[in-house]
Amino acid sequence: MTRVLLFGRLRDLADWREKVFDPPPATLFALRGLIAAGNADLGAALDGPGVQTALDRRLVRGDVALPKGCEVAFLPPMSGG
Amino acid sequence: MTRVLLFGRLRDLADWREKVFDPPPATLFALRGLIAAGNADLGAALDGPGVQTALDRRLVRGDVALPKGCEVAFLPPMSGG
Amino acid sequence: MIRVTDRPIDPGAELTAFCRVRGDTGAVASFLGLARGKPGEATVLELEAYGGFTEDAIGEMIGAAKARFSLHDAVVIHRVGAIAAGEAIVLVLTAAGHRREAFEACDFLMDYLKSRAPLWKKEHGRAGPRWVEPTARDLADAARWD
Amino acid sequence: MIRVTDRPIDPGAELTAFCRVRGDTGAVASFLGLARGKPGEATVLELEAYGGFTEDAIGEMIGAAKARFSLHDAVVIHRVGAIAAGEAIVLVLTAAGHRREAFEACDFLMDYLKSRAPLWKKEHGRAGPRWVEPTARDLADAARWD
Repeated sequence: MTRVLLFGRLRDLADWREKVFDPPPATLFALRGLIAAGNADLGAALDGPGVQTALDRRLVRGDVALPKGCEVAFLPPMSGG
Repeated sequence: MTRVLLFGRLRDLADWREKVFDPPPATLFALRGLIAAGNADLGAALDGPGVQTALDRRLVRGDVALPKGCEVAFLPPMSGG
Repeated sequence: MIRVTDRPIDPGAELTAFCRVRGDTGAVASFLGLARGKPGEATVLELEAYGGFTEDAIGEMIGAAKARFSLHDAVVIHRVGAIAAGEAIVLVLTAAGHRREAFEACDFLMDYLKSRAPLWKKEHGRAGPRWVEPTARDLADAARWD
Repeated sequence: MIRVTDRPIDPGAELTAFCRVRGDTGAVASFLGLARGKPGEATVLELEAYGGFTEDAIGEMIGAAKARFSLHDAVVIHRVGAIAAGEAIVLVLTAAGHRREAFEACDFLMDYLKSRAPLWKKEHGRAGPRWVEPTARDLADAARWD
Protein backbone atom coordinates (compact mmCIF):
# COMPACT_ATOMS: atom_id res chain seq x y z
CA MET A 1 0.00 0.00 0.00
CA THR A 2 1.00 3.61 -0.60
CA ARG A 3 -0.07 6.42 1.68
CA VAL A 4 -0.73 9.74 -0.04
CA LEU A 5 -0.95 13.12 1.73
CA LEU A 6 -2.24 16.40 0.35
CA PHE A 7 -1.58 19.87 1.75
CA GLY A 8 -2.92 23.39 1.35
CA ARG A 9 -5.21 24.06 -1.58
CA LEU A 10 -4.66 20.55 -2.98
CA ARG A 11 -6.55 19.16 0.00
CA ASP A 12 -9.50 21.50 -0.63
CA LEU A 13 -9.60 20.42 -4.28
CA ALA A 14 -9.53 16.74 -3.34
CA ASP A 15 -11.69 16.90 -0.27
CA TRP A 16 -9.38 14.38 1.33
CA ARG A 17 -6.20 14.89 3.24
CA GLU A 18 -4.90 11.35 3.33
CA LYS A 19 -5.64 8.31 1.21
CA VAL A 20 -4.24 4.80 0.97
CA PHE A 21 -3.70 3.24 -2.45
CA ASP A 22 -3.74 -0.54 -2.34
CA PRO A 23 -2.55 -2.25 -4.46
CA PRO A 24 0.29 0.27 -4.55
CA PRO A 25 1.17 1.91 -7.87
CA ALA A 26 4.69 1.05 -9.03
CA THR A 27 5.84 4.57 -9.83
CA LEU A 28 5.02 8.16 -8.99
CA PHE A 29 3.61 8.82 -12.45
CA ALA A 30 1.37 5.75 -12.15
CA LEU A 31 0.10 7.14 -8.85
CA ARG A 32 -0.55 10.54 -10.42
CA GLY A 33 -2.45 8.80 -13.23
CA LEU A 34 -4.67 7.07 -10.68
CA ILE A 35 -5.32 10.34 -8.88
CA ALA A 36 -6.10 12.20 -12.12
CA ALA A 37 -8.46 9.41 -13.21
CA GLY A 38 -10.45 9.89 -9.99
CA ASN A 39 -10.36 13.73 -10.02
CA ALA A 40 -9.24 15.56 -13.17
CA ASP A 41 -9.03 18.95 -11.41
CA LEU A 42 -6.76 17.53 -8.75
CA GLY A 43 -4.68 15.79 -11.41
CA ALA A 44 -4.20 19.10 -13.22
CA ALA A 45 -3.38 20.88 -9.94
CA LEU A 46 -0.62 18.34 -9.19
CA ASP A 47 0.99 19.41 -12.49
CA GLY A 48 0.63 23.10 -11.57
CA PRO A 49 3.50 25.54 -10.96
CA GLY A 50 5.35 25.20 -7.69
CA VAL A 51 3.84 21.89 -6.62
CA GLN A 52 6.54 19.67 -5.10
CA THR A 53 6.49 15.98 -4.29
CA ALA A 54 8.00 14.31 -1.25
CA LEU A 55 8.61 10.57 -1.16
CA ASP A 56 9.11 9.32 2.38
CA ARG A 57 9.66 12.95 3.43
CA ARG A 58 12.35 13.73 0.86
CA LEU A 59 11.72 15.90 -2.18
CA VAL A 60 11.85 14.04 -5.51
CA ARG A 61 11.64 15.22 -9.12
CA GLY A 62 10.27 13.48 -12.19
CA ASP A 63 9.16 9.88 -12.11
CA VAL A 64 10.51 7.57 -9.42
CA ALA A 65 9.77 4.03 -8.27
CA LEU A 66 7.56 3.83 -5.18
CA PRO A 67 8.90 1.43 -2.55
CA LYS A 68 6.50 -0.77 -0.58
CA GLY A 69 4.67 1.02 2.21
CA CYS A 70 5.95 4.42 1.16
CA GLU A 71 4.43 7.83 1.87
CA VAL A 72 3.93 10.33 -0.93
CA ALA A 73 3.08 13.96 -0.16
CA PHE A 74 2.05 16.61 -2.66
CA LEU A 75 3.08 20.08 -1.52
CA PRO A 76 1.62 23.21 -3.12
CA PRO A 77 3.61 26.48 -3.02
CA MET A 78 4.55 27.17 0.56
CA SER A 79 3.30 30.24 2.34
CA GLY A 80 5.23 30.25 5.61
CA GLY A 81 4.59 32.30 8.71
CA MET B 1 26.93 80.95 39.14
CA THR B 2 27.53 78.46 36.35
CA ARG B 3 27.27 74.73 36.86
CA VAL B 4 29.70 72.64 34.82
CA LEU B 5 29.36 68.89 34.19
CA LEU B 6 31.94 66.52 32.76
CA PHE B 7 31.30 63.09 31.30
CA GLY B 8 33.29 60.03 30.29
CA ARG B 9 37.06 60.36 30.08
CA LEU B 10 36.86 64.13 30.72
CA ARG B 11 35.71 63.38 34.23
CA ASP B 12 38.68 61.05 34.84
CA LEU B 13 41.07 63.74 33.59
CA ALA B 14 39.52 66.36 35.84
CA ASP B 15 38.87 64.21 38.87
CA TRP B 16 35.61 66.07 39.31
CA ARG B 17 32.23 65.44 37.77
CA GLU B 18 30.49 68.66 38.65
CA LYS B 19 31.79 72.09 39.59
CA VAL B 20 30.22 75.46 40.27
CA PHE B 21 31.91 78.60 38.90
CA ASP B 22 30.98 81.70 40.87
CA PRO B 23 31.27 84.47 39.77
CA PRO B 24 30.02 83.05 36.48
CA PRO B 25 32.13 83.54 33.35
CA ALA B 26 30.38 85.65 30.71
CA THR B 27 30.99 83.37 27.75
CA LEU B 28 31.77 79.74 26.98
CA PHE B 29 35.31 80.58 25.87
CA ALA B 30 35.88 82.46 29.12
CA LEU B 31 34.74 79.37 31.03
CA ARG B 32 37.06 77.16 28.99
CA GLY B 33 39.91 79.55 29.75
CA LEU B 34 39.25 79.23 33.48
CA ILE B 35 39.15 75.44 33.23
CA ALA B 36 42.38 75.31 31.20
CA ALA B 37 44.09 77.62 33.69
CA GLY B 38 43.24 75.15 36.48
CA ASN B 39 44.12 71.99 34.51
CA ALA B 40 45.98 72.28 31.21
CA ASP B 41 45.38 68.61 30.26
CA LEU B 42 41.66 69.03 30.74
CA GLY B 43 41.74 72.29 28.78
CA ALA B 44 43.44 70.50 25.89
CA ALA B 45 40.98 67.59 26.09
CA LEU B 46 38.03 69.99 25.78
CA ASP B 47 39.53 71.11 22.45
CA GLY B 48 39.97 67.47 21.35
CA PRO B 49 38.14 65.81 18.44
CA GLY B 50 34.53 64.88 18.96
CA VAL B 51 34.03 66.79 22.22
CA GLN B 52 30.64 68.53 22.18
CA THR B 53 29.25 71.20 24.47
CA ALA B 54 25.70 71.43 25.78
CA LEU B 55 24.37 74.66 27.23
CA ASP B 56 21.28 74.08 29.33
CA ARG B 57 20.99 70.64 27.67
CA ARG B 58 21.17 71.89 24.07
CA LEU B 59 24.24 71.43 21.90
CA VAL B 60 26.06 74.65 21.03
CA ARG B 61 29.02 75.41 18.76
CA GLY B 62 31.69 78.09 18.99
CA ASP B 63 31.59 80.81 21.63
CA VAL B 64 28.26 81.72 23.19
CA ALA B 65 27.13 83.95 26.04
CA LEU B 66 26.39 82.09 29.28
CA PRO B 67 23.09 83.12 30.90
CA LYS B 68 22.82 83.41 34.67
CA GLY B 69 22.48 80.09 36.48
CA CYS B 70 23.14 78.06 33.36
CA GLU B 71 24.44 74.50 33.10
CA VAL B 72 27.32 73.67 30.77
CA ALA B 73 28.17 70.05 29.97
CA PHE B 74 31.24 68.83 28.11
CA LEU B 75 30.53 65.60 26.24
CA PRO B 76 33.35 63.46 24.90
CA PRO B 77 32.69 61.13 21.93
CA MET B 78 29.70 58.99 22.77
CA SER B 79 29.97 55.26 23.02
CA GLY B 80 26.38 54.09 23.32
CA GLY B 81 25.15 50.64 24.30
CA MET C 1 16.14 24.47 17.81
CA ILE C 2 12.87 24.21 15.93
CA ARG C 3 9.44 23.75 17.50
CA VAL C 4 6.17 23.50 15.58
CA THR C 5 3.23 23.69 17.93
CA ASP C 6 -0.53 24.17 17.97
CA ARG C 7 -0.32 25.86 21.39
CA PRO C 8 -0.07 29.63 21.86
CA ILE C 9 3.47 31.02 21.83
CA ASP C 10 4.62 33.11 24.81
CA PRO C 11 7.31 35.36 23.24
CA GLY C 12 8.42 36.91 26.53
CA ALA C 13 8.95 33.57 28.23
CA GLU C 14 10.83 32.24 25.19
CA LEU C 15 13.11 35.28 25.11
CA THR C 16 13.80 34.96 28.82
CA ALA C 17 14.72 31.29 28.40
CA PHE C 18 16.87 32.04 25.34
CA CYS C 19 18.87 34.71 27.19
CA ARG C 20 19.84 32.43 30.04
CA VAL C 21 23.50 31.41 30.24
CA ARG C 22 25.09 33.45 27.46
CA GLY C 23 28.82 33.73 27.99
CA ASP C 24 30.29 35.42 24.96
CA THR C 25 26.99 36.47 23.36
CA GLY C 26 26.73 40.22 22.94
CA ALA C 27 23.65 40.32 20.73
CA VAL C 28 20.24 38.68 20.73
CA ALA C 29 17.83 39.59 17.93
CA SER C 30 14.25 38.45 17.75
CA PHE C 31 11.40 38.64 15.35
CA LEU C 32 7.79 37.97 16.20
CA GLY C 33 5.15 37.62 13.51
CA LEU C 34 1.59 38.30 14.67
CA ALA C 35 -1.73 37.53 13.01
CA ARG C 36 -2.94 40.97 11.97
CA GLY C 37 -6.44 42.04 12.86
CA LYS C 38 -8.39 43.78 10.13
CA PRO C 39 -10.77 46.48 11.36
CA GLY C 40 -14.32 45.16 11.64
CA GLU C 41 -13.32 41.69 10.57
CA ALA C 42 -12.88 38.53 12.63
CA THR C 43 -10.04 37.05 10.62
CA VAL C 44 -8.73 33.64 11.56
CA LEU C 45 -5.62 32.05 10.13
CA GLU C 46 -5.21 28.35 9.73
CA LEU C 47 -1.68 27.06 9.39
CA GLU C 48 -0.73 23.60 8.35
CA ALA C 49 2.60 21.79 8.59
CA TYR C 50 3.78 18.40 7.35
CA GLY C 51 4.79 16.80 10.64
CA GLY C 52 8.48 15.91 10.73
CA PHE C 53 9.16 17.13 7.19
CA THR C 54 8.48 20.75 8.18
CA GLU C 55 10.70 20.52 11.26
CA ASP C 56 13.50 18.93 9.23
CA ALA C 57 13.35 21.61 6.53
CA ILE C 58 13.33 24.50 9.02
CA GLY C 59 16.01 22.77 11.11
CA GLU C 60 18.22 22.62 8.04
CA MET C 61 17.81 26.37 7.48
CA ILE C 62 18.65 27.05 11.13
CA GLY C 63 21.85 25.06 10.61
CA ALA C 64 22.62 27.08 7.47
CA ALA C 65 21.99 30.35 9.33
CA LYS C 66 24.23 29.30 12.22
CA ALA C 67 27.11 28.57 9.86
CA ARG C 68 26.62 31.59 7.61
CA PHE C 69 26.30 34.16 10.39
CA SER C 70 28.53 32.52 13.05
CA LEU C 71 25.60 32.27 15.43
CA HIS C 72 25.96 31.05 18.97
CA ASP C 73 22.37 29.81 18.95
CA ALA C 74 19.08 30.12 17.10
CA VAL C 75 15.48 29.12 17.80
CA VAL C 76 12.40 29.04 15.58
CA ILE C 77 8.98 28.47 17.12
CA HIS C 78 6.11 28.21 14.67
CA ARG C 79 2.45 28.00 15.52
CA VAL C 80 0.10 25.82 13.46
CA GLY C 81 -3.65 25.24 13.59
CA ALA C 82 -6.20 28.02 14.05
CA ILE C 83 -4.68 31.38 15.00
CA ALA C 84 -6.78 34.37 16.05
CA ALA C 85 -5.93 38.01 15.26
CA GLY C 86 -3.29 39.35 17.63
CA GLU C 87 -1.80 35.94 18.36
CA ALA C 88 1.79 35.03 17.64
CA ILE C 89 2.45 32.98 14.49
CA VAL C 90 6.21 32.73 14.52
CA LEU C 91 9.10 33.66 16.78
CA VAL C 92 12.73 33.66 15.66
CA LEU C 93 15.56 34.20 18.14
CA THR C 94 19.24 34.51 17.23
CA ALA C 95 22.31 34.96 19.41
CA ALA C 96 25.70 36.11 18.16
CA GLY C 97 28.84 37.92 19.24
CA HIS C 98 27.80 41.16 17.58
CA ARG C 99 24.60 42.78 16.43
CA ARG C 100 25.07 42.65 12.65
CA GLU C 101 25.22 38.84 12.64
CA ALA C 102 22.26 38.47 14.99
CA PHE C 103 20.10 40.85 12.93
CA GLU C 104 21.00 39.38 9.57
CA ALA C 105 20.45 35.81 10.67
CA CYS C 106 17.02 36.71 12.06
CA ASP C 107 16.12 38.50 8.83
CA PHE C 108 17.42 35.58 6.74
CA LEU C 109 15.41 33.00 8.70
CA MET C 110 12.23 35.08 8.45
CA ASP C 111 12.63 35.55 4.70
CA TYR C 112 13.00 31.80 4.37
CA LEU C 113 10.02 31.08 6.62
CA LYS C 114 7.78 33.52 4.72
CA SER C 115 8.47 32.08 1.29
CA ARG C 116 10.03 28.64 1.31
CA ALA C 117 9.27 26.82 4.55
CA PRO C 118 6.84 23.90 4.19
CA LEU C 119 3.85 25.59 5.80
CA TRP C 120 0.48 26.36 4.27
CA LYS C 121 -1.63 29.24 5.41
CA LYS C 122 -5.35 29.70 4.90
CA GLU C 123 -7.01 32.99 5.73
CA HIS C 124 -10.64 32.90 6.82
CA GLY C 125 -11.72 36.48 6.21
CA ARG C 126 -14.87 38.32 5.28
CA ALA C 127 -14.48 37.26 1.64
CA GLY C 128 -14.37 33.58 2.62
CA PRO C 129 -11.36 31.28 2.96
CA ARG C 130 -8.32 31.61 0.73
CA TRP C 131 -4.88 30.01 0.65
CA VAL C 132 -2.13 32.58 1.07
CA GLU C 133 0.96 32.24 -1.12
CA PRO C 134 4.20 34.26 -0.87
CA THR C 135 3.90 37.82 -2.17
CA ALA C 136 6.26 39.22 -4.81
CA ARG C 137 7.98 41.07 -1.97
CA ASP C 138 8.40 37.86 0.03
CA LEU C 139 10.01 36.17 -2.98
CA ALA C 140 12.29 39.15 -3.64
CA ASP C 141 13.27 39.31 0.04
CA ALA C 142 14.19 35.63 0.06
CA ALA C 143 16.19 35.97 -3.18
CA ARG C 144 18.49 38.53 -1.49
CA TRP C 145 20.30 35.68 0.24
CA ASP C 146 20.76 33.37 -2.77
CA MET D 1 9.16 55.39 24.74
CA ILE D 2 12.62 55.77 26.21
CA ARG D 3 13.71 54.58 29.64
CA VAL D 4 17.20 54.99 31.09
CA THR D 5 17.56 52.97 34.25
CA ASP D 6 20.16 51.70 36.68
CA ARG D 7 18.02 48.64 37.45
CA PRO D 8 18.40 45.29 35.62
CA ILE D 9 16.35 44.97 32.42
CA ASP D 10 13.97 42.00 32.11
CA PRO D 11 13.79 41.54 28.31
CA GLY D 12 11.09 38.85 28.42
CA ALA D 13 8.74 40.93 30.57
CA GLU D 14 9.33 44.00 28.36
CA LEU D 15 8.57 42.02 25.20
CA THR D 16 5.40 40.61 26.76
CA ALA D 17 4.22 44.11 27.72
CA PHE D 18 5.11 45.49 24.28
CA CYS D 19 3.10 42.80 22.49
CA ARG D 20 -0.10 43.53 24.40
CA VAL D 21 -2.92 45.11 22.41
CA ARG D 22 -1.58 45.13 18.86
CA GLY D 23 -4.37 45.51 16.35
CA ASP D 24 -2.85 45.95 12.94
CA THR D 25 0.72 45.09 13.94
CA GLY D 26 2.09 42.12 12.04
CA ALA D 27 5.72 42.42 13.04
CA VAL D 28 7.65 43.00 16.26
CA ALA D 29 11.44 43.06 16.09
CA SER D 30 13.70 43.27 19.07
CA PHE D 31 17.36 43.64 19.78
CA LEU D 32 19.02 42.95 23.08
CA GLY D 33 22.61 43.96 23.75
CA LEU D 34 24.34 42.00 26.50
CA ALA D 35 27.55 42.69 28.38
CA ARG D 36 29.89 40.04 27.00
CA GLY D 37 31.83 37.89 29.37
CA LYS D 38 35.47 37.31 28.53
CA PRO D 39 36.82 33.91 29.50
CA GLY D 40 38.67 34.04 32.78
CA GLU D 41 37.99 37.72 33.24
CA ALA D 42 35.53 39.48 35.55
CA THR D 43 34.68 42.37 33.27
CA VAL D 44 32.37 45.05 34.52
CA LEU D 45 30.93 47.82 32.38
CA GLU D 46 30.09 51.21 33.73
CA LEU D 47 27.65 53.28 31.71
CA GLU D 48 26.94 56.91 32.22
CA ALA D 49 24.10 59.07 30.90
CA TYR D 50 23.41 62.80 31.13
CA GLY D 51 20.04 62.73 32.87
CA GLY D 52 17.31 64.29 30.75
CA PHE D 53 19.63 65.18 27.87
CA THR D 54 20.20 61.50 27.05
CA GLU D 55 16.49 60.67 27.17
CA ASP D 56 15.67 63.66 24.95
CA ALA D 57 18.29 62.72 22.36
CA ILE D 58 17.22 59.07 22.21
CA GLY D 59 13.56 60.08 22.23
CA GLU D 60 14.20 62.25 19.20
CA MET D 61 15.74 59.30 17.35
CA ILE D 62 12.76 57.12 18.27
CA GLY D 63 10.52 59.79 16.73
CA ALA D 64 12.68 59.84 13.60
CA ALA D 65 12.55 56.03 13.37
CA LYS D 66 8.77 55.99 13.77
CA ALA D 67 8.33 58.44 10.91
CA ARG D 68 10.95 56.93 8.62
CA PHE D 69 9.78 53.31 8.99
CA SER D 70 6.04 53.88 9.58
CA LEU D 71 6.29 52.24 12.98
CA HIS D 72 3.26 51.59 15.13
CA ASP D 73 5.40 51.81 18.26
CA ALA D 74 9.00 51.70 19.50
CA VAL D 75 10.68 51.34 22.87
CA VAL D 76 14.29 51.79 23.95
CA ILE D 77 15.37 50.72 27.43
CA HIS D 78 18.96 51.49 28.33
CA ARG D 79 20.77 50.41 31.43
CA VAL D 80 23.29 52.69 33.11
CA GLY D 81 25.57 52.26 36.11
CA ALA D 82 27.62 49.12 36.77
CA ILE D 83 26.71 46.18 34.53
CA ALA D 84 28.08 42.68 35.05
CA ALA D 85 28.91 40.23 32.25
CA GLY D 86 25.78 38.52 30.92
CA GLU D 87 23.47 41.37 31.94
CA ALA D 88 21.35 43.32 29.49
CA ILE D 89 22.66 46.73 28.44
CA VAL D 90 20.05 47.80 25.94
CA LEU D 91 16.73 46.57 24.60
CA VAL D 92 15.09 47.96 21.46
CA LEU D 93 11.55 46.94 20.46
CA THR D 94 9.80 47.98 17.25
CA ALA D 95 6.31 47.24 15.98
CA ALA D 96 5.17 47.68 12.38
CA GLY D 97 2.74 46.35 9.83
CA HIS D 98 5.35 44.25 8.10
CA ARG D 99 8.68 42.72 8.97
CA ARG D 100 11.01 44.81 6.78
CA GLU D 101 10.02 48.05 8.56
CA ALA D 102 10.26 46.49 12.02
CA PHE D 103 13.72 45.01 11.31
CA GLU D 104 15.15 48.13 9.70
CA ALA D 105 13.90 50.43 12.43
CA CYS D 106 15.44 48.20 15.10
CA ASP D 107 18.73 48.08 13.20
CA PHE D 108 18.66 51.88 12.68
CA LEU D 109 18.03 52.59 16.37
CA MET D 110 20.82 50.23 17.44
CA ASP D 111 23.31 51.80 15.02
CA TYR D 112 22.40 55.19 16.46
CA LEU D 113 22.67 53.98 20.05
CA LYS D 114 26.07 52.37 19.45
CA SER D 115 27.69 55.42 17.94
CA ARG D 116 25.85 58.66 18.56
CA ALA D 117 23.65 58.40 21.65
CA PRO D 118 24.87 60.45 24.63
CA LEU D 119 26.11 57.56 26.70
CA TRP D 120 29.64 56.90 27.91
CA LYS D 121 30.92 53.44 28.56
CA LYS D 122 33.88 52.43 30.69
CA GLU D 123 35.17 48.89 30.66
CA HIS D 124 36.82 47.59 33.80
CA GLY D 125 38.80 44.64 32.46
CA ARG D 126 41.99 42.81 33.30
CA ALA D 127 44.06 45.61 31.72
CA GLY D 128 42.44 48.22 33.94
CA PRO D 129 39.65 50.66 33.14
CA ARG D 130 39.26 52.21 29.69
CA TRP D 131 36.63 54.38 28.05
CA VAL D 132 35.09 52.66 25.05
CA GLU D 133 34.47 54.72 21.92
CA PRO D 134 32.58 53.66 18.77
CA THR D 135 34.53 51.26 16.57
CA ALA D 136 35.13 51.93 12.88
CA ARG D 137 32.41 49.38 12.20
CA ASP D 138 29.97 51.19 14.49
CA LEU D 139 30.62 54.46 12.67
CA ALA D 140 30.26 52.82 9.26
CA ASP D 141 27.04 51.09 10.34
CA ALA D 142 25.55 54.38 11.53
CA ALA D 143 26.57 56.16 8.31
CA ARG D 144 24.43 53.70 6.29
CA TRP D 145 21.33 55.68 7.31
CA ASP D 146 22.61 59.19 6.60
